[in-house]
Formats: sequence, structure tokens, C-alpha cells
Amino acid sequence: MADTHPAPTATPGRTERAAALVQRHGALAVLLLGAAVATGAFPSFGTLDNTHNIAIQSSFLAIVALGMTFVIISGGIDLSVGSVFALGGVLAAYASRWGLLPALLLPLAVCGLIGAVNGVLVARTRMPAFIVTLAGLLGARGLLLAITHEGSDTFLVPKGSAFATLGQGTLVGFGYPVYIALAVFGLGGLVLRRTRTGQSLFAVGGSEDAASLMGLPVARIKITVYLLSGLLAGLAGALNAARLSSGVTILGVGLELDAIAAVVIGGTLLVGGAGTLSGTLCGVLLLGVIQNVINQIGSLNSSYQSVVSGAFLIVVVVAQTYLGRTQRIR
Amino acid sequence: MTDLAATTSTAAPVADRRHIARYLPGYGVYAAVAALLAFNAAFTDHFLTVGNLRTQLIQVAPVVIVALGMALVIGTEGVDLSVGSVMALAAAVLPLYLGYGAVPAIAVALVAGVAVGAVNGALVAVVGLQPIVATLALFVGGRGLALVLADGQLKQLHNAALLAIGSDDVLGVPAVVLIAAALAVAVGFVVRGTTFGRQLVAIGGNRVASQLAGLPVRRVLCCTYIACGVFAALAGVLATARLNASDPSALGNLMELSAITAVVVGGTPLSGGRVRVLGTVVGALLMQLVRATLIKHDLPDSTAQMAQAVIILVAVYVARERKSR
Amino acid sequence: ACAKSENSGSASTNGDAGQQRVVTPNAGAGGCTLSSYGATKLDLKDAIVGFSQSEKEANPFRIAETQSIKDEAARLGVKKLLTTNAQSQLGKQISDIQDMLAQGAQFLIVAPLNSDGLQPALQAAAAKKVPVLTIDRKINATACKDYVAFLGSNFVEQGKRAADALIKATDGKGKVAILLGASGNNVTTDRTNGFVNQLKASAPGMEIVAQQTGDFARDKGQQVMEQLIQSRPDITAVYAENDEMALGAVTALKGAGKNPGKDVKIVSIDGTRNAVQGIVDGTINAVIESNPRFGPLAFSTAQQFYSGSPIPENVIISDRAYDSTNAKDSLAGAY
Amino acid sequence: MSPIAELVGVSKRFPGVLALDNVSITLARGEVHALVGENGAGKSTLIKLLTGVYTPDAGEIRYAGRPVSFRRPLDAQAAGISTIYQEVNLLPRMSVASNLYLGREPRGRFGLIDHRRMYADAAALLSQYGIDVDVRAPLQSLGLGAQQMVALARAVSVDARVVIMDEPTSSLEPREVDTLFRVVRDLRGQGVAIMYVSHRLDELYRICDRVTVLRDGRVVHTGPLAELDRLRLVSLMLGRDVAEVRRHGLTRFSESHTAAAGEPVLRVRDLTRRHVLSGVSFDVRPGEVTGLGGLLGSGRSETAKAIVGALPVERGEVTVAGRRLRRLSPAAAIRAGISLLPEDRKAEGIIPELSVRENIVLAAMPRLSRVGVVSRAQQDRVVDLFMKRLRIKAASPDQKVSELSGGNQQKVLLARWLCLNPKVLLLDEPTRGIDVGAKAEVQQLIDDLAQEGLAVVLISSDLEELVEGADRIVVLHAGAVVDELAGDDVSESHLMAAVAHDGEAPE
Ligand SMILES: Nc1ncnc2c1ncn2[C@@H]1O[C@H](COP(=O)(O)OP(=O)(O)OP(=O)(O)O)[C@@H](O)[C@H]1O
Ligand SMILES: Nc1ncnc2c1ncn2[C@@H]1O[C@H](COP(=O)(O)OP(=O)(O)OP(=O)(O)O)[C@@H](O)[C@H]1O
Ligand SMILES: [Mg+2]
Ligand SMILES: [Mg+2]
Repeated sequence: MADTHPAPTATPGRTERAAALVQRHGALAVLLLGAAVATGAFPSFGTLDNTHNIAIQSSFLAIVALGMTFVIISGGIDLSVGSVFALGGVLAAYASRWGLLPALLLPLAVCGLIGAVNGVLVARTRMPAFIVTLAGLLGARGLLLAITHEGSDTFLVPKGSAFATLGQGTLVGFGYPVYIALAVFGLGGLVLRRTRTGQSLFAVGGSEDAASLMGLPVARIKITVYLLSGLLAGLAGALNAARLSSGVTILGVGLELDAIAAVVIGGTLLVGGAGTLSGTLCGVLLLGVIQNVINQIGSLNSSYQSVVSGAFLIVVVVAQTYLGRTQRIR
Repeated sequence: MTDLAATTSTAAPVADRRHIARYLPGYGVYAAVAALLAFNAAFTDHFLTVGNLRTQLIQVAPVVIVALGMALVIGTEGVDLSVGSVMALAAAVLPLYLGYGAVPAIAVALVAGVAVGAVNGALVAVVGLQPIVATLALFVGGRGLALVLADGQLKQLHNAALLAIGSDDVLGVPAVVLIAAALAVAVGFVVRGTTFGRQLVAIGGNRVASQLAGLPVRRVLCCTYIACGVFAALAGVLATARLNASDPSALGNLMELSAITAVVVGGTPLSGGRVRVLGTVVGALLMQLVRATLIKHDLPDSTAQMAQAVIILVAVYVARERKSR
Repeated sequence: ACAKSENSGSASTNGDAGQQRVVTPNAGAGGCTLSSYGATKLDLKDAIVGFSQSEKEANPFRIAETQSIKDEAARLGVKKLLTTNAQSQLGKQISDIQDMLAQGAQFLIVAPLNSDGLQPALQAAAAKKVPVLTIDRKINATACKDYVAFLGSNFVEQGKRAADALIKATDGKGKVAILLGASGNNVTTDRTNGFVNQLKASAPGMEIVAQQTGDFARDKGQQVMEQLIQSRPDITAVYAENDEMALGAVTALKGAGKNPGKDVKIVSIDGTRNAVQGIVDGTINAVIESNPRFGPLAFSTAQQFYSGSPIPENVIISDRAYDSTNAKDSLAGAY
Repeated sequence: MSPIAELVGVSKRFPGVLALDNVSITLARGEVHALVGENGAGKSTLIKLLTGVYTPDAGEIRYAGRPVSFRRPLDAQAAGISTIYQEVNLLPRMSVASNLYLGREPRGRFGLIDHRRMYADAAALLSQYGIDVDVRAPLQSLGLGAQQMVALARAVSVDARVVIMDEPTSSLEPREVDTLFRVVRDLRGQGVAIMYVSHRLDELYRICDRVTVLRDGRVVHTGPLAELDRLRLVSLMLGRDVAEVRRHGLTRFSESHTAAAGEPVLRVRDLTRRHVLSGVSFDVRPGEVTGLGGLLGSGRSETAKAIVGALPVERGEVTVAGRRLRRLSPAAAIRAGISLLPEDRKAEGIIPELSVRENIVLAAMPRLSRVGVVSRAQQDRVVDLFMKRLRIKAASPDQKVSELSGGNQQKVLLARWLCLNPKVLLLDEPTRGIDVGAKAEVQQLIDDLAQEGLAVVLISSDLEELVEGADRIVVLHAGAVVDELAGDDVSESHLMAAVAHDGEAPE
């Protein structure tokens, strides 16, 4: 997004334009690089099966990360998505007995509400987003446990129901969730780049005061992003439940960190005011690839797995930053 | 984060009640703690006993220590997610060197903290990564490393000197509590009274300006993260001593959240440019009391978590900066 | 490098001591056979076997479990053993299994993280006609269709036996505190139900005064116990749903000037060496074993399966119980 | 002319100060109303009341004949009041075009933003103001002056009934100032009411119809500007009698300095950075004030930043008192004895969360502390000294600097650099937003420092100041030295000619 990434000077030449291009797509470059290496190193990496796996595995995180990107661009953060994701799954599985629509609407309603509450608290009472959504994290998890009797009962999705197919069906090898994820990203991109609301996200994230002095409805914008984040986390949870055909109670722990990592790897600034969805998508896929590669190596014991993925993370982010280097004049 | 823009800009409207608002964040926590103490005194059996209060202090000590380091990092507009893993790392190295005696082992553990802190600092200050990802890497890798060192095993410890730190009293006060208190005082002084402390806060307040004013931005940042690492390592040592065992798999899980919460509940803005030490200590105490209360009244996990959420919100709400005009 | 640890007896001499023994191989005609499952015959020696572990190998149970699988595979000379670890994330376990299938695994041993939710992974396996053996945790799916069979303990049963052991230790009187496992976890649920129901049934004299989670971790167990013993000094018995929390409780009780094992009776589940040692030292009263050494049983079951003989839906193993009478001798067998 | 906006007996109190005390002022359609006063007199506060940033403690605001209470800037804008704030309040990371059109972007099919059109419009709009920049580039790649023009363009391009300008010219060049005035006249022609705040008196006389003088939050005079001469106006602002003001004169530069003699203390050679600076070289001798002249965007600020290493360069070296700086970094520069007072107060200057005291001693902290422990006593000495010497108006040294008025913040920063007692002092717009009284003091100060043998580099968009202050003026154009004026050539006319660079200025 030209309008979100600092270019070297006011009147850049061709080389700058090229540099800026790489900058914008630093994450993509790293992704392609990584994938290429992996394909070379592991015969079974490049296979169609494996591609399908990575795609479907990443699609849920992708949907959550989309919401997170909106929140972070607007200068906030949302720690509650992990719990909300789990809650959405449980609710969806619970409602799936009444058919597809309830199975989607119930989680969206509840999770959207949680998001809205987060948003109102952040926007109206000047409490730090970190704390508000941390409370959201606890609250949603608590609610989940309450619904499931301290997690002792797991709701099941009726076999072969339309809802189940939504999560398990495939089209030319890729699961439906993959297409849904792509769809919401396309939509999100449009909103972010081509609507006033989208643009004002960048403004609010860039400088809240400037935004309000320019007469933008700051509070409303904030509430909207948290609402969106809640909705998307809920949607992802529901789809996941459909795929697992049950409302698993132990899901989503630490998901918020994955989402944040994906967003930031994608080149979005945590202080807000700049970011791209394409970057986030690359970030998500990068995490997926890292995970997959670790499994390709096989026979790594869990401790080494963490070490390796930590190391990968550093490498990726450092590479991304150096590619995305932007020198500031002022 | 969002409130950054708001709290650190000249244009931000400021109220007549400004001066109150400026101190109120501190008081917010104190009020909450007082309220909670009162509640427990009334409705919890055996709460106001020496033994119980000791327990609370002992349990909160490691959190306080980590939170102090975290407060410094947050003061620079950063955050350190790796503290929990550092605790695990410290716990993991301890037994490896206990053969040389407690002191060397502890020294090595602290060095581990320095190492992690240095890496974080370098990634943030030199490479220029955003703190949250920079430290996320070691949050993931650090614990893994700890488990590698201990090959996943929990080790029973028998070294008397080490265990003593966890269990002994000095003039009637548990050693761990004394250590935490001493550190709190020390950090308080550093922040208020030393060039390092002031420069730290300045950098958190406006990094560009600090750079132009010739402040050693990189050095200060590195030192801050190193300090945070050391504190976390120390907390890991104390927790291990208390546990009589080195348990790298579980030790310090979710510590980063507890620490950050303590700091923020204590009235330090995540936007940096300010460090409130006493508030941090009290913030940690508040969260400890909350947890204790919920356990003592044997609430099921579901209710407990929701209650915790509400209490955090209320505490921070009273403590928040009023943006009234 | 120049590390020098305390001389602690961490020489894990896992001889055949502590081998799993099967109690209910009710291998009726109803069992699952190669043909009824529709898999193709193959010889493990030149097969790629995949093992999906659920949690970090960061507690004795998981370490022992993974190790015994690896050892057995090596002993039998399996061509290639792929191992993955879901690090307690269900999503990851599904990916792990799918990844292993993508890498050409022909036989899968799965330690499920959760009883529900592995559907996609199982379907993927079924699609490739790859037999799946689940160990240590039963999953809610149809045996011999989604998976071949379940090998493992019965957690509800374990809870029951723990209750019995505690009743024996306390003569059916006193106030009990339960240190629960991680919330939302099937094991927690089962071990709790088994214990609570049994206590209700056969020890009206015992009252459960607290149920708080210790997340299966020692430090959490210690902290929770410290809180409980302060507010309820009258607690006389503790049921910990794993050994780690029990050991934490022991430290906590000592710290509070109590005498664990004597004035506060402690029973836990797992049978780790530290806990059994605790019995020997008299700080813990009884431990119900949950035997993690699935390697031999799993592979022998696999061989039976490929040799055409039917496999029962549930191959339940006998878990031993440790108490003061047998602890010393069976210490070697503990993991 | 009927009043469009009115403040009636309005008061606003901040902790420590009564910023506005029972102020009444009317703003009529089609008039340009000057609002003047010392730093901290309450001008910005008054404006923020009118635009809904603050709400008054007492009194009422009337707009278009009806009492109103704007709760948010949004309300004021909706009502047709548009504002250029004293501190540029735009979004550095967003494109110039977005900054112009945020919230009202041109929309095409399906109500989606039409970027192509937006960029075209933006470019067209800016070129009207003589700014030709890549409108897709982030705003932060522009100089402060250019940014101010963008803010102006934004404020004016919404059809407003009231336009408020709080020191709009504080970093504009004569050329841009003319542009601005052209715009102002057009607006007046359309019957728009304009409130104009400035410390540059000559500007007021060029375009303002009426004037209101604030002193310590009170209105001390309102009336047609023509009826007051400069001296009278100043004496009203400062609250001193005319005779006294006449004695002091309005600017305080002594004619010329005792011999720009001796070896140059600062040697700048061949500073080069693509698209910004190309081979800038010049010398500065002790006891000499060297001016940097040039058009908006000519790279004066860049030069200054490059010298202290705040702006990385590809080539070039800086020598201080014969010793060449090995690597250019602010810290190194300060150690070598160079201080830069940066141009952008908000972004590069103050640390808003910290007190006045700490902002002053920030750079000197190591010197004012023993073994890393700050010495309050030593600090207080310095702080008191400079707060007196610069007449900084603050409730106490412990007041948050962000609560000071614009001009006083500027003084705080000046103090920060002076208390380092440097060999070379680079001043980028040192009197920006400072009132006449203080301005004279600062100029006096610069003079004295030069007398004491300090080498001063002065960047000022106020030609008069530059000409009177500097003994020698190095003229930049498009990041290169194109001319150097010395002796009698140092005059406004010569400078005008030189900066225009034979008329071929970037358009
Ligand atoms: N947010 C605030 N909190 C406390 N005091 C404030 C605040 N804003 C302004 N003040 C005080 O109110 C008085 C008026 O400030 P104001 O900014 O209106 O002055 P001004 O006329 O704009 O000065 P300048 O010409 O320097 O811009 C000053 O003494 C200032 O310190
Ligand atoms: N009118 C303009 N036309 C083109 N570019 C401009 C213009 N004004 C500013 N710029 C951009 O701003 C950058 C630096 O300008 P800057 O304003 O910092 O220089 P300056 O000479 O200090 O002017 P100022 O008085 O604004 O400080 C230049 O690199 C240029 O790209
Ligand atoms: Mg002002
Ligand atoms: Mg400039």
C-alpha cells in the first residue's frame, strides 16, 4: 500500500520504487525463499498433499490474523482472540444441532458482542487495549468453561450435516475454509484500501489526536475494529469446530501470540498506522511453513522443535526487517 | 498502542483535575488492594493470620521481581515476552552447576538471564525489531532451550544452601520477600535518581528527540533488556529454590502476562515514558490477592477466570488517566 | 560443557520392570481384523511408522511413553519411525498426522491430545487406508473404522482406585482437597468423576472441601495447596490428579508445618519415580500407576493385526498401585 | 458585517494558570481578525475552545447567532469551522494526498475510494500553493514548511465559514507567505471569517482588518488594526509603555560582530545524500553568525541534521576546532561541542511526559550528575538560571512540558542546548512561534553568544531576522550551495534574489 509505507524521499527514482516494492513485500520474499529451500531440502514438501495441508492448517489462523491486523493498524491490540476462537467453536458445535444457520449465527453473535464490549471499553474509557482484551481473554475462557461444565462435556457436530461439510468439504483439493479465508481477505483488503473507514484506521493508528482534530469519528472506528476482530475470531472458531466436528474446549491457547506474530512478520507496525493484509497473509503462511518444515525434519524432540521454531522466527523477522528497511529523513 | 498518541502529545486536552488524575492511577491500585483486604478480613477464615500473609508475600515475590524488570522495559515503550522462558532457563541451568555449590550455580543462572536479555536488547536496539516479536522468538525458543538442557526432566534438588534461600527467614521475614523488597527500592532509586533511569524514561517518551539530544539510546535499551533478563533469571532461581526442584517445563508459564498486568494495573502506561515502581509492586500484590481470594473461596475455574477479568477491569478503570476537558 | 550436577540418582534403569500387562484382551470374534478394517498387509520391518505425541516430552509420563515407542521400534528394526509432537495444540496434532501421512507413513500410533476433534486426521488416514492405533487416551470415534483400537488405561477407573486408596489411608473419615488437572482436559474430567463418585458411594464420612486446579504442574500444586491449607487448616486428605501436584502439595504442607503422609494423607496418580520415592519416604500414602510404556504392547498389537488376528476395541492395561507395602521393591519399575 | 462567531465572557482554567479570564471576542463575516499576545497569553487555548477541543469553564460560545457547545472537533468542523493548528497535526506516515483528503476522499463506483482521482486532485491542489511533491509519498518526507502548506490546503479546501490559523507562517518562506495571503484574501472575498494568530507583526499589518490583543488571558484591546502602530501594538502585548519599547527597538541584533576573525571552528565539506544534499561545504568562524538561506525545501534543515549526524550521509566530513569527527552521530557531535536546535519542536524536541526541568537538562544530564547519580542541586542551578534568562513561563519547573504554550516549549528547548555551552550552535528556526518580546531576547542572546566567541549557524524563514542576525549567509538551493553573501551584500533584496536562484526556483 503506497499510502502506508514510508518511501525514502519526496521524489523517489526508479531504484527507490523498486526498493519500496521489495519493502512492501518483504514477507512475501522471505516466504518464497523459505518455500524454495524447503522444496529443495524435503522431497515431500512440495507435494500437492502437503500444499493442501499447509493451506487448510493456515486458514483458521489467517482469519483470526486478519482481524488482528485491523486492530493493530488502528494502534490497538487484541489478546482475547484465542479464547474467543475457542468459545466460538464450542458455541457453533452446541448450536449445530439446529442446523447450519444457528451454528454460524450463535458464535458470531456472542463473539461479536465480546469484541464490541472490548471496543467500547477501549474507545470510551481510556483503558489500555492490552488490559481490556486481556480481561476479554479471561472472560471468554471462563464463559467457555461455564458452558461446558468446567470443560467436562464436548458438544458434537452431527455427522454429515451441512455445517460439518462446511468445515470438511473440499474443492479441487483445498478445503472450503481455505476459500472462505481467501474471500474474507479479499473483502478486508477492499475495505482497508478503498473505503473511508479503512483509511481512517491508518489515521487513528498514526496519531489519535491528529485523527480527531481532522474530525474523524475515532471512537466509532475503534469499536468497529474490535467488533470485527471478535467476529472473525468467532468465525474461525466456528469453521474449526465444523472441521473437527466437535466443540473442543482446549483450543486457542496462545493463538493470540501466533496471530500477532503473523501480523508483525507481515510488516505491520505494532504502534499502528501502517500495515498490509498481503503481509499478514504471508506471515501466516510463513508460520505454517516453519511448522511444516519442522515436521519434515521429523524425529525432532519437542524441546528442539521449540528451539528451532524460535530460531526460525528470529531469522524470518530479521530478514523481513532488513528487506523492509526504510530510512527516515525526519 | 492507541493510548500512546493520546498521552504523549501536546495537543492532548488536559483537565483541571489533571494533577489528581496524574496521581490517581497509583491510588487506584491501593484502593483496590485495600478493598480486597477488607473483603477477605470479613469473609475469609484465617485470612488475617501471620502465616497467611506470609504465604501471600512469598508467592508474590517472584512476580514482583519479574514485574520490576518488565516495568523498566515498558518504560522504554517496549515489552518483554521472554521472561517466563528465562525463569525456566535459569531453573534448567541451576542443577547442572550445583555441583560447584549454590553460589556458582546461581551465578551461571543469572548469566543465562544476561545472555537472553542481551539478545533481546540487540534485536530491539541494534537490528531495530519491534520488541514484541523480538522477545516472542525467545519466548518460544527459550523454554525449548531450557528443556533441552534439562532434557525435559524435572530434577529434585537437595543443595541445602539453595533451598535455604527459598525457605529461610531473615529477622522474621522470608528471604525471598526481603530480596524482592530490596530490588523494588533499588529500581525505584535507579528510575528516579540516576542518569540511566532518566534517560530510559526520556527514550520511552520520545525516541527521536532523545537521539538528537545525544542520549546513548542503544546502550540504554540493551541495558534495560539485560536488567529485565537478570531479574527474570533471579525470579527463576528463587521459585526453584522454593519448589525444591528444577521444573523447566512448568516454571514461569504465563509469567509474562502476570508481570505486564501487574505493571499496567500499577499505573505505568504501555506507551512508555513513565515508570511507576511502587504501583507495580502493589499491582502484583493485587493480582496475588485476587488469585488467593478466588482459591480460598473454592470457586470453579470458570467463575474464577470471569471474576478475575472483572476485577482487573475495575482496578484499571479507577486507575485510568482521565481524559476530561 | 563443564557442567557438574548434584549426584542425584537419575540413572533410569528401565529393565523389563514395569512392563505393561493387559487385563482385558477380550479378543472375541467382534475384534477388528485386517480385512474388516480394509488395510493392506505389510511387514513393519520395511514400513514407515508414524508416532504422534500429544504433549511436550517435559513430564515423566510423556518422556517414558515416547522413549518406549522409539526403543521398541528400534528393537524391531522398523524401517523408519516419524515422530511429531503437538505441544498440547490440537490443531497441531491434526497437522502433524496429516504431515506424516504426506510423508508416506503406513502405520500410525497416536497419543491423542483430546478425545474429540481428531476427525480430520483420522479421515485423512482412513482415506489412505493407514491403520491408526490410539494409545493412553480413548477417542470418541468408531473403532475399526476411524481407528483400529485403543490401548491404555481407564482414567475413571484410576480415579476410583485412588478414592479407594485414600479411603483406606484415612479409614473413610476426614476433609479432602482435590488438586485438579488442567481445566477442560478429558483426563481431569475422568479422574475427577471416578474419584468423586467412588467417594460418595463408599465413604459417607469423607467430605470434599475444595476442588482447585493445579494444571498438572508442581509449582501450581504447591501454590494452591499453600492457599488451601491456610484457609482450611482442617484438611486431612489430598487427592492429586497427578504426581507432580502431589509433590508440590508435600512441599506446601511441610512449609505450613504440617506432616504430609501422617496428619494429611496424600494419594495421587501416575507412578513416577519421585512419587514412589515419596511413598518410601512416607510423605505420600499411595500412588495409582498410569503406565506409559506403550511401545512393546503397541507394536505387538500391530503385528497381531497384520498377522490377521482380530484386535479388541479396547486393550485395557492393568495399572499397578503403589503403597507403603510395595513401594521400595517396585521403585525400579517406576518411571 | 454581522458576527458569525462570538465568545462571550469565556474563562478556562488549567492547573496553575487561568489561561483565559472572562474573554469576549467577536468574529465577523468577511473579516481577517488578528489575535496577538505574548507566549502563553492564551491564543491557542481560545482557539481550541472555539473548535471544541476544550470546553469553557465559564461563558458561552455563539456561532451563527446561536449558542453552541462543540463536544468534539468533529462538531465544529461540521458547523463549518476549519482550523490550522499551531503544531502541525497531520499523519507523517500517510501519503500527502491522504492527509489532504482523509474523511472526504473522492469516491467512485460502489462508494469505493478513487485513488487515481484523489492523487490527481491532490497534486493539482498543492501546485496552486506552489508545492510540487509526490503526493503518494508519505508526508514525513516533506519539510516542515511544506507540511504546513499541506495543512493549509486541507483546511481551506473544505468550504468553511470560519477559518482559524494559529501561526500558519511560523516556518514559511516569503514566497509561501505570499501564496497564503492570496488565499486569505480570496476567502475574505467569499465572506469567510478568518482568525489569524501570528507573532510576525509585519504580516498582521499586511492582511488583518481588526486585532484583539490578549495579555495573561485577558483582552486588553480590540479594534481596527490600522489605528494602532507597531510600537503601540507591542506595548499592548508586553504591557510596557511605548517609550520603553521604542528604546529597546524591535529586533536586538547589534550591527556587526567584532571581527569574524581566526580559524574556522566548524568546517563542513561535501555533505552529500541522494535527492537531498549535494556536496554542501562551508566554514563557520568563532564569534560569527552564519545564516543558511534558501527556499522551502532547499535542504537547510537537512544540512543542519547532517552536520550533527542525525541524517545519514553518503559522503562528506565535518571538522570541529581542527579535529575531524570520525563517525557522525548526535552524541559524537555534542561531545565535539556542536548543538542543534531542531526545527520540529513536537517530533524532535520535547519529551512530552517529562517536566520542564528534565527537558532542559536532558542533554546535559551526564555533566550534571556524579557517578551516574543525578544531582538535583546542580540541576536546579542550571534550570533556574535559564528559566530566568529566557523568561520561561511555567507554573513550576516540575510542570509537564506538554502543558506549556508553544513559544515557551521553544524556549525550553533553547535552554536545553544552551546549557551545554557548546562551541558551535546550529539554530533551525530558533524564534519559531516566539512572541516579539521573547524574540528580541533570543536574538539578543544569539548576539551575546556570538560576542562571547561562540560560532552560530542560523536558519530562519524570517528574512528580516536572518539578514539582521547573520554576518554571512550561505544560500542553498535544491540541497546545494549556490551563493554566499557577506558584508554589504547581506540585505533582504540580495537574499531574495539569491534564494530565488535567478528565478528558476522549483515550481
Ligand atoms: N493542557 C494544558 N495544561 C495546563 N496548562 C496549559 C495547557 N495548555 C495551555 N496551558 C497554559 O495556558 C496558558 C496559555 O497557553 P496557550 O497555548 O493558549 O498560549 P499561546 O497564546 O498559544 O502562546 P504561544 O504564542 O506560545 O502559542 C499557558 O500559560 C500554558 O502554560
Ligand atoms: N516546495 C517544495 N517542493 C518540493 N519539495 C519540497 C518542498 N518543500 C519541502 N520539500 C521536501 O522537503 C525536504 C526538506 O525540506 P525542508 O523543509 O526540511 O528543508 P528546509 O530548507 O529546512 O525547509 P524548511 O524551512 O521547511 O525547513 C526536501 O527534501 C524536499 O523533498
Ligand atoms: Mg499557541
Ligand atoms: Mg527547515
